[in-house]
Amino acid sequence: MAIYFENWLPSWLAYLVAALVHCALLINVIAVGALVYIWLERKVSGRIQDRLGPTRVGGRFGWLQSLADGIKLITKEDLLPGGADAMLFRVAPYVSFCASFCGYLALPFAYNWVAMRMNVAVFFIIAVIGLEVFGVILAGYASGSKWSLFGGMREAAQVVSYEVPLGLCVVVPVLIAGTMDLVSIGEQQAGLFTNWFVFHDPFTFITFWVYFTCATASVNRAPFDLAEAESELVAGFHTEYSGLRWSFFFMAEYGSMFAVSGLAAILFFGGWNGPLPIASWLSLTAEHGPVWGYLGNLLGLTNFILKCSFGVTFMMWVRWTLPRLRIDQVMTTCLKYCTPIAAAMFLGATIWTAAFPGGLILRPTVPLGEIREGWLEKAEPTSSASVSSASVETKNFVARAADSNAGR
Amino acid sequence: MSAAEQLPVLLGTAWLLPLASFVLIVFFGPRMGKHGIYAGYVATAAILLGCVLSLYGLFGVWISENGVYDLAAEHQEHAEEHDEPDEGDEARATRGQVIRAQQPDAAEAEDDLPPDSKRFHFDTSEHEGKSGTVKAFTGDWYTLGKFGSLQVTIGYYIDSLTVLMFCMVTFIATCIHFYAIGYMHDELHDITDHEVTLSDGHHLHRHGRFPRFFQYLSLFCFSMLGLVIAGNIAMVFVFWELVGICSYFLIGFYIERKSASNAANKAFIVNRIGDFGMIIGLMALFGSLGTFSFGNWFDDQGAEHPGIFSQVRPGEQEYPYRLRTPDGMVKAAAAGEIAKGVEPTKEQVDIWRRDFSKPNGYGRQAYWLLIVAGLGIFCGCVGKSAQFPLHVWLPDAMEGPTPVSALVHSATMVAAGVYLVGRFYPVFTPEVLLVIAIVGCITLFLAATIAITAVDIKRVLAYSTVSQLGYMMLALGVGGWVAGMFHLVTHAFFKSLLFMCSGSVIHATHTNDMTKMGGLLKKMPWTGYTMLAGCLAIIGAGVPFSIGLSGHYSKDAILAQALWFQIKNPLYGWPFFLVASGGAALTAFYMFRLWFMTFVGQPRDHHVYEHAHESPRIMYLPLVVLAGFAIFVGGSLPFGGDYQGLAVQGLLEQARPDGTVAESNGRLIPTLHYPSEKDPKVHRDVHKQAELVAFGTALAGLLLAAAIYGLQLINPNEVRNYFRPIYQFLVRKWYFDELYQALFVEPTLFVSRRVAEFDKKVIDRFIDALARWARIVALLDDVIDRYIVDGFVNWFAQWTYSAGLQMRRLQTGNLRQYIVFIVVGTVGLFVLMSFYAFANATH
Amino acid sequence: MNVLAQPVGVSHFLIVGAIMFVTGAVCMATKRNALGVLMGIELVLNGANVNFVAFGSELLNPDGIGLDGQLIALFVIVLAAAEAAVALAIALNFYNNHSTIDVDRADELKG
Amino acid sequence: MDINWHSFFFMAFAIFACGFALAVVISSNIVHMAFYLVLSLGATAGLFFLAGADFVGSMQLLIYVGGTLVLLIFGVMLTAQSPFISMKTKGGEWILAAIVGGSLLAILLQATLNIKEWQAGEKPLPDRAPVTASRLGMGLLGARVDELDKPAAARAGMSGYLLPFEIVSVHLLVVLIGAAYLARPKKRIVPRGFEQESQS
Repeated sequence: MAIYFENWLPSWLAYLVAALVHCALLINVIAVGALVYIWLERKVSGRIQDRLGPTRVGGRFGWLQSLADGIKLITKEDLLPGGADAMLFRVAPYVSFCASFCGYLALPFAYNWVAMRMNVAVFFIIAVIGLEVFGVILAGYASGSKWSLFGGMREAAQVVSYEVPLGLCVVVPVLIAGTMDLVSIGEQQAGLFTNWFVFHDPFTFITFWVYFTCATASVNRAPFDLAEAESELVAGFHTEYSGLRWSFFFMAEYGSMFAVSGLAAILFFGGWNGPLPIASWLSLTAEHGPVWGYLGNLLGLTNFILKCSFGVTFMMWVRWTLPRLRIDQVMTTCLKYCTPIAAAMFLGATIWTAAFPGGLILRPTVPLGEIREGWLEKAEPTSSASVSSASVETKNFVARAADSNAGR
Repeated sequence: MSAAEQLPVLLGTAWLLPLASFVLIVFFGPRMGKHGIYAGYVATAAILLGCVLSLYGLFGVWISENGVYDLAAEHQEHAEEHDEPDEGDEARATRGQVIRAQQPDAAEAEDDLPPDSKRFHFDTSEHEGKSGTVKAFTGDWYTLGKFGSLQVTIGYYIDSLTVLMFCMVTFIATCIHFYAIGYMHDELHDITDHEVTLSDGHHLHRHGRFPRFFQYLSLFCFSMLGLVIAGNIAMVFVFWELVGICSYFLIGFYIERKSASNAANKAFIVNRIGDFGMIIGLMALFGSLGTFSFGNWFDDQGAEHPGIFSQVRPGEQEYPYRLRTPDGMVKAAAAGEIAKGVEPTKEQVDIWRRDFSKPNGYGRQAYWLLIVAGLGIFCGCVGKSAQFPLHVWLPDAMEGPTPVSALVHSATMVAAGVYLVGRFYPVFTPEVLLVIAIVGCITLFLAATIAITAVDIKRVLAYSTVSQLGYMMLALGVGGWVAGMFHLVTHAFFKSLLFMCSGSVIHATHTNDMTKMGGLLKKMPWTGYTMLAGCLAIIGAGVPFSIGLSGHYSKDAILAQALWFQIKNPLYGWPFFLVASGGAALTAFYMFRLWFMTFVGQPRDHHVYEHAHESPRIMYLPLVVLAGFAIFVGGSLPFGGDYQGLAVQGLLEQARPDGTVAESNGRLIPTLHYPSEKDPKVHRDVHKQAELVAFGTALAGLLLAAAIYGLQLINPNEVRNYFRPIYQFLVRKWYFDELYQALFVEPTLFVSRRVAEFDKKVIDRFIDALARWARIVALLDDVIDRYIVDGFVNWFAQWTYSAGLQMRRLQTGNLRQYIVFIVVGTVGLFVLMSFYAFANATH
Repeated sequence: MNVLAQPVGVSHFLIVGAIMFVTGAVCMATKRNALGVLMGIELVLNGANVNFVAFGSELLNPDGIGLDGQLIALFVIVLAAAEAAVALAIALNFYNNHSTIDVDRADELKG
Repeated sequence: MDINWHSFFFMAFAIFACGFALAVVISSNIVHMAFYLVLSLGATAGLFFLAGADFVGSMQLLIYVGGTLVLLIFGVMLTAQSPFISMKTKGGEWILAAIVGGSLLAILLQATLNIKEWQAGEKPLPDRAPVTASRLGMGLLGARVDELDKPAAARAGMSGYLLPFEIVSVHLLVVLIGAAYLARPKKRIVPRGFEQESQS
């Protein structure tokens, strides 16, 4: 893209423009997504509670409702409490927002449609989304109000402890895929839906549910929304917030909901690969030329968005179904249940992968050997040439990796 | 997967399972359920699984890979060899050559295997029905260490004998485990041992030892299986000793009973005597051949090295697999010559090997070395499987619980000796075989005679075991390898059956004394009839020339071989067949004496009779199973396909050791001819005669027993009084115990008393003097220590204390100052270093 | 010379590391709040980490110490986490016992 | 003018990191310090990414920023009461610390700039760093797949980091337990015989 701009711009400007375009695209995903999902949540909650939800604004279904809310929020007066720490109070929402926004840097929307293809994308996303908590904590402190402080504290404790099982769950698909690069993880699950990692073996299946619980908790949605428990703390960390800053918090929340759902979709549900490899049946792949590849990617994009939306909707469903937990129950759920289960699943998946590298019915279309990082190819010749003990040991490793690939 | 990869895994697992259960029980035994009841289940499960694996290894892998050696086909081909029986050997030998010549395809098959499976060694036998079927898989699981050319490994040597032994051992052990769960149930709670009286006059009251029993049982099975699968003599020796120690544990299970501990000690010590000889034999082999491994083995470079067997019976001779003094032994014999600088090239070695003329020629010496090796190994076997003169321990081993006796006597311990002879068969020279035959012959007769007079039911069985072992040794000794091994297998089944029956009788009557029993058949029919089956099997009942119980086939084979041996060399041969056939009669007599005294006739002791009852189902179900096997295991199964004519003999035929095919002669005793067991004559007329003789003798013994004890036509007491001296002689077991007491025990005690006195009078005094000196020196040290050393230390402590007082000012207790100190220190160090660096830089 | 035009080298990273390290040291030396001291420690560790990564990065100097740098950096991070947990616990304990967080008040061990 | 974007972002992150580190020192409000620290460490993570150490970078974000600092801020909030939020330090100490720190900085910079191999070469950097994640994993497992091309002599003793890995993990466990123990709520020890008083 930058190359394209370079024809009629100085290079630095070209890069700048390119970067801005990318950012604009991503920000749209979050902002528009937030609007849509807020509307969706209203409808869903309405249906669940046997109401209609918004109906009027913008003709049918009240589909402009959240846009109207946005406008209202922007025009609203922006208060700054007297006892607040001005600087932090101002900064906090943007910290949250930036955090959940950065997650999208490494999140691929279709094959190679990703802002920054990293080889540690999984950890990157988990880490960055974990940073969202800072905004909440700082907001909680800076508001200078007891409720907010409590909210911030709870959030801190909750998120820090839920990152442990979350990381454990995420490691399981990574272990099966043998790489942390989300794009190749997604590619490994191409083909029939039986190739999705959630069906790889019973352990991954359970792992997915643990992951979903922990993700819900770490984006502090109900039933884990202790930080904003309106029944106990007035509105938790954003008691004192109003107007645009407040809405930034919400964009952040919905953004990270979407992000974790997307992560779940890629790690467990084959990402942009549909249940049936229709794209490849219709030969909508890059081999048949860029246009076809582009169309195939569009199809994949639709798949992906649908899966993410399903995840988000599921979260809403959970939110409006289950009652909120007590803080000690939240901690118990994390430390006494999620973590041990996740650990056990990790172990089980390891053993399973060692025993049946093919998984239950997994026959990936892409052999792992092409996906794994370069050291394998680099290691092969030297190790076979040299007979020194160190490299013999390495040869064993390499050989094991190699035949685990052959096994697939 | 080919059998070469499957069998080691299967059998290895089956071998290690008991070890696993042993470890489990060792650590968690008492915590397994109430009084460790589950320990029994764990052990049983382990051995059962092992049994399943072995059976799969036999039927699923071995037979489907190699088929069964078809005896019927062999008889057929003998029938057409009628007219020129003499060149049968040559014909077979040449055919062996041909088959061997077309072996390269096997070699190629070896090439396209993955490189790490190169270690498997395909040794193709030259006399199978199928051409080029694999005879033995040898290889290593794990290399413990390399010392020059010597590799100490955990290896395996798997041929059909191994597989068969695995099935036999695990199967019988499984039955015995089940049986033992029932038999040992009173170990589940605290028990009072009425046979042990403490100093205070009470009986011993102790906790139950259920888990411990099964833990020993598992270890026992583990050791036996390890011995069977062992691939090199080092392993053989280790597991040999393990079997010994396990038998020691188990015989001495009721360790509080004086008799039990004595019996355990006796078994252990007597075995040590045998093992001493065995070590000599093994070291003679290793020292001269330089390898532990049985089969050929491959080093890291993949170069093949000949194992013991192929050194003793090299294949590439003009007579393939004939006995040949190994080069190693020749070199060992000619060590002096080599030291003088003679280059032991192949020709030189052959020259040395050939000079048999002068009595101290190297060839003759080497041959003697081989004989020493063979005799030594056999010495170990004598100890282990209770051959004369080391048979004394076995009857006392009856002190152990009955399941143990069953195990020791049928599948594991005593079988170990015979199995080892069979395994080392290629190493034995004809002379050694002669010795084996003689020993077996003596044992057979002696034990049978003693068994006639014994009244303890288990002792009768014990002596019968000894005499049956004598049979096996005799068979091996007269060249009947298959006959001996076959009898080992069949005997294992019916003897374990008999022992467990006797155990159930004892369980019911709480006495070993047959004179207190009688008429129990009504009380315990299951036991009675299964035991009858066992007796019939052991006396080899059957219809001549047609069908019979298992013992029928094996015993006939032995007799036939003995007779054949006699025909071949009339000079030495006659006693063997004589004793063997006489032994058959004796066997029949004492077995049925036992059965009649126990189960029929009037109950002699009504108190016992009233309390007798059939054993629980878990105890008599194994009896039924074993009875089935004792009846049928000898025959050949009418299956089709791979299992065509499946018979134990057929399987053993596949493992027939090299060299027993053709006839072989002694070299020191040139007139000693060893006939080939597969010689057509055996199957033609000799076998018929032998079968008739066996049938007649067995029938005679049976009728006599029936007449005396069954129908009471003759009063045993009259007979007894008539033969009073002989009877006494037999009852005292030929005075062997007394003899050994006088010969070995007493002198030892005498010497040890003298030594003790010497110790007390001389050594102790000397020590006391030393101690006094030491005290005086210590007083001096005390003074030095107090005034010089302590003085210095105290002064130093004072100094340190004052220094500390000065330094405490440095510790301001302010954290941030400390940090500043650290940084300043770092900077200072850096500056100093840079000074030095510049100093070095300048010049 | 144009700083933005020329490629960066190890030394650039080392300078950043040095600055962070010194800042941390100064922070430790000047903050009276125990947690401030803790933050200083984090800064120091981070400065060191920057150096390790710079030395170990194949991008900057392919013939450097290879992966060891990054591995050690990982260990440092983990140990820093551990250290923070314990230090925080100590600080809270101190706060419970002395009802202050001022390190200057913790001088019972003054010689 | 053409911008070397790598250097550009390096400069940006470097300025962020050092600037916020200085801000940590200068600011006297403990909560602000914590916030600046977060930003500074985050920028450092960016530096790691630029150095081609993606894995270490994301680890820094995950463990350091996301875990340790949240913990730190947690502690800050627990103890953030008005007298302790901003504690002034005497000017003398400031000056002393500045002098000492300055000398240390001077030494470090001198060491940094004097060694030639560490200077930036004129050749442009490769556009993409070699992937390190799984090699790091193998290294932690004890196999140095990155060193295979080195001669055996150079690789002697470079057997990877399995043992340190184990030690560190055990150490982490101990630390968790120890921290929980240290921060446990204090029970009042009631001397025997005084129960009534203590309850009343």
